[in-house]
Amino acid sequence: MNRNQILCGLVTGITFLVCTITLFAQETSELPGAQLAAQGLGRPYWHVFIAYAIAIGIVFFWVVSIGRRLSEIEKKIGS
Amino acid sequence: MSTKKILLAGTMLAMIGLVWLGVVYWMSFFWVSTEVTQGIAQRIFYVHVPAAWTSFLAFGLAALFSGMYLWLRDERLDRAAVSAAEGGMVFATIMLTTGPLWGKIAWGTYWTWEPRLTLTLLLWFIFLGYFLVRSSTENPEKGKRHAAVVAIVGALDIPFIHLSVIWFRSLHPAPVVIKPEGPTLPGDMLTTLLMSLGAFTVLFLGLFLLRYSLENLRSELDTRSRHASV
Amino acid sequence: MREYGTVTAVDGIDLSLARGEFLTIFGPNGAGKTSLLALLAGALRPNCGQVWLRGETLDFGEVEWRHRIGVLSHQGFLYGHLSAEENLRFYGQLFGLSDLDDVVNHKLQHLGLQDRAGSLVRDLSHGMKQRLALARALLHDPDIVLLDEPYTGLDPSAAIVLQGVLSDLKDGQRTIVMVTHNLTEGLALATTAAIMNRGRFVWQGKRAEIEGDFGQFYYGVIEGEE
Amino acid sequence: MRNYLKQIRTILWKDLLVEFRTRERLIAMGAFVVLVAILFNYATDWARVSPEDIASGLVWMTIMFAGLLGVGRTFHLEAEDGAFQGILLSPVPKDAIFIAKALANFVFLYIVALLVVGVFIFFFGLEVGGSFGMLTLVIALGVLAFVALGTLFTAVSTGTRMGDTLLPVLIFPLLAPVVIYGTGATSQFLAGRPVTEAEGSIRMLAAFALTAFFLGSWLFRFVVED
Repeated sequence: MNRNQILCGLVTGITFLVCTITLFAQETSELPGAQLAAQGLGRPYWHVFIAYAIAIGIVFFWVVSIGRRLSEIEKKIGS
Repeated sequence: MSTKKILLAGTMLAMIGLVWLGVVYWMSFFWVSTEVTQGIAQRIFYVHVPAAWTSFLAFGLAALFSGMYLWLRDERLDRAAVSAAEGGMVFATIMLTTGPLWGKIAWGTYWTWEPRLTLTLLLWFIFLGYFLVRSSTENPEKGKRHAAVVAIVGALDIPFIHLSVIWFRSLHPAPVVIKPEGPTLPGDMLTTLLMSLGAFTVLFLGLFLLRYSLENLRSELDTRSRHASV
Repeated sequence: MREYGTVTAVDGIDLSLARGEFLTIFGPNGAGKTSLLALLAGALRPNCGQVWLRGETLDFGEVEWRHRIGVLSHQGFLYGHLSAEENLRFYGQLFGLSDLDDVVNHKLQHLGLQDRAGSLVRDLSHGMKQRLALARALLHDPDIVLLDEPYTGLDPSAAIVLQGVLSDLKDGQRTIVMVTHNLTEGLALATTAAIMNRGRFVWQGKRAEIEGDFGQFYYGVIEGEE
Repeated sequence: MRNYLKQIRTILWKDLLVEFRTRERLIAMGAFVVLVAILFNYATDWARVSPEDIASGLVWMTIMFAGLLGVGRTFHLEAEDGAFQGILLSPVPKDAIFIAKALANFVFLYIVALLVVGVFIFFFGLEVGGSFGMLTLVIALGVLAFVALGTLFTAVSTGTRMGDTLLPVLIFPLLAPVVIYGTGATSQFLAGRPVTEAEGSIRMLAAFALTAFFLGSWLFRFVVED
């Protein structure tokens, strides 16, 4: 397995982790939900989830783009 | 240091950074306690602030390398500058997308002319110019020089932009900003924030090295094709 | 050496020029002739290598160097909206000439432009413009004259005038470097000649060494390279 | 030093002379300003906003766009017959060239900026009152900062494939302080506030203009080098 695959795998794993974590967290947050509503903050968890997903998504995008360019150039140099 | 070693170091750092980031994600969802006034939304802060810090670090490095490139004319400095600038764009984009999501909850609107948010947006555009200039000349060396000029002017312009956007704010008072980084940041929140700062920095450094070795390989390829054609 | 990205324009040329020498460099398009001239003029920064003058290295961008060099290209470097005299005065002031009026008048007379001194450059004929460009290039009486395809676009009579001025310049004191792909005009005044291809000198020799048909020789050298 | 100033004056004088002979840029910018003011009249509901409230912003945005229009042409005239190459080959330090070109731009743009103020006074009945002198000072400082960055980045964008379309992307983010402090001070004048209240803005504008000028004259050499 080469470096790029490992990096991509890691990022995908973490993204997956984040998704499940957030879904679970969403479940367990039922309890303080009433409190939050009292603060008039709407449903902030979705915003948190989206923010975290965007952050990891953009990093993912960069990693993949570097990886792709690297393997392309390594192929050219190898040949 | 040879390109191979840099590539290896970059891969290692990037992997450490990614795993570390995973730990930070876990911490900020399960471990850290919820902030009282802002509730759960405040957790966005653990990606927003480190992203801002990393993008400033990256843009600063890009300007520094650009200045040194104009002075010493070493191609490696230009490669480092463009790698750092790309990282800066990536993390500034994270900062600019997570900021409004937080703002929607904390302030009620997606966009406010919050000084640091505005500054980052303008920086983002300055470095957009950096990349446009770089790629739009016939003579690549000229593009590199022009881009370096953009980066330097941008860096030295930042204090002025910063002061002016703050001043503008004082002129038109906006809704009260709840400052989450107030002096009374509880211990576990501080730990999470510091962990996150570390994760983002290491991740950036690793990817920066990877990006840098990419530029190295590219120029190696260029040299090779040049020798082949002569 | 000078590289443009992936292209090496000028590569490993060792050139020493003596006083009074008239060197003509021939070569096909894209051989790096113009880049070489720009390096000599100090308009292009070498990636590596140096320019020496009388035992001193010249740093890139050194202002003093420009006092000693005159450049004439197929572009005139003239302002269309200024008159002939104004153009000369403008450049004269940039060069910091002290007796500006005399020099300008003398140059205008020398090149037969005194009648047109007051007319705008855009109204001059091409030949007139080229004469004025020559006056501009020689205004500060440079030691070293660099000519980049000076015959391009000239009609025969203007070419004769140019030829005359150039032979006046060849007074044994000045060093002249001309770059051209026109074989007959290039060879007419040269004391030395060189053939350039792909950034290198592929042949270099005295004018006297050239025997027989230079054209045939030239194509032979270039084709031998391919 | 005397020579340096003389060279700046020579280039500046040449630019002004050529401009006043052709009047291309001034006419284009002036027409732009008046036409923009006419369109603003129809783009704004004057029953709901009073001119004083938004005039300072409109004045500054008009100056910015007119400036963009004018500054983009800085090197077009030079490029005509390779004349800029002629200046680069003459013994003039690069920073002197930059200062001269920026000052020439300053003259044109300042004239246009004053025209902007005049047009707004005439069309929208603005009351400038006693602070007119200070207003011209603020505009002068803003225009100075604009031409410093504008001249530098026009030199950058002229050499690119994108040309003038690149210019706003490059300079508008950098000019945010000029717009913010400029509008701030102007709206204080228009509101009839005492001049001392705008002092901070004026200081910041002056500091910014100075920094921009210094940066431009230092970095220009890296931009025009081939």
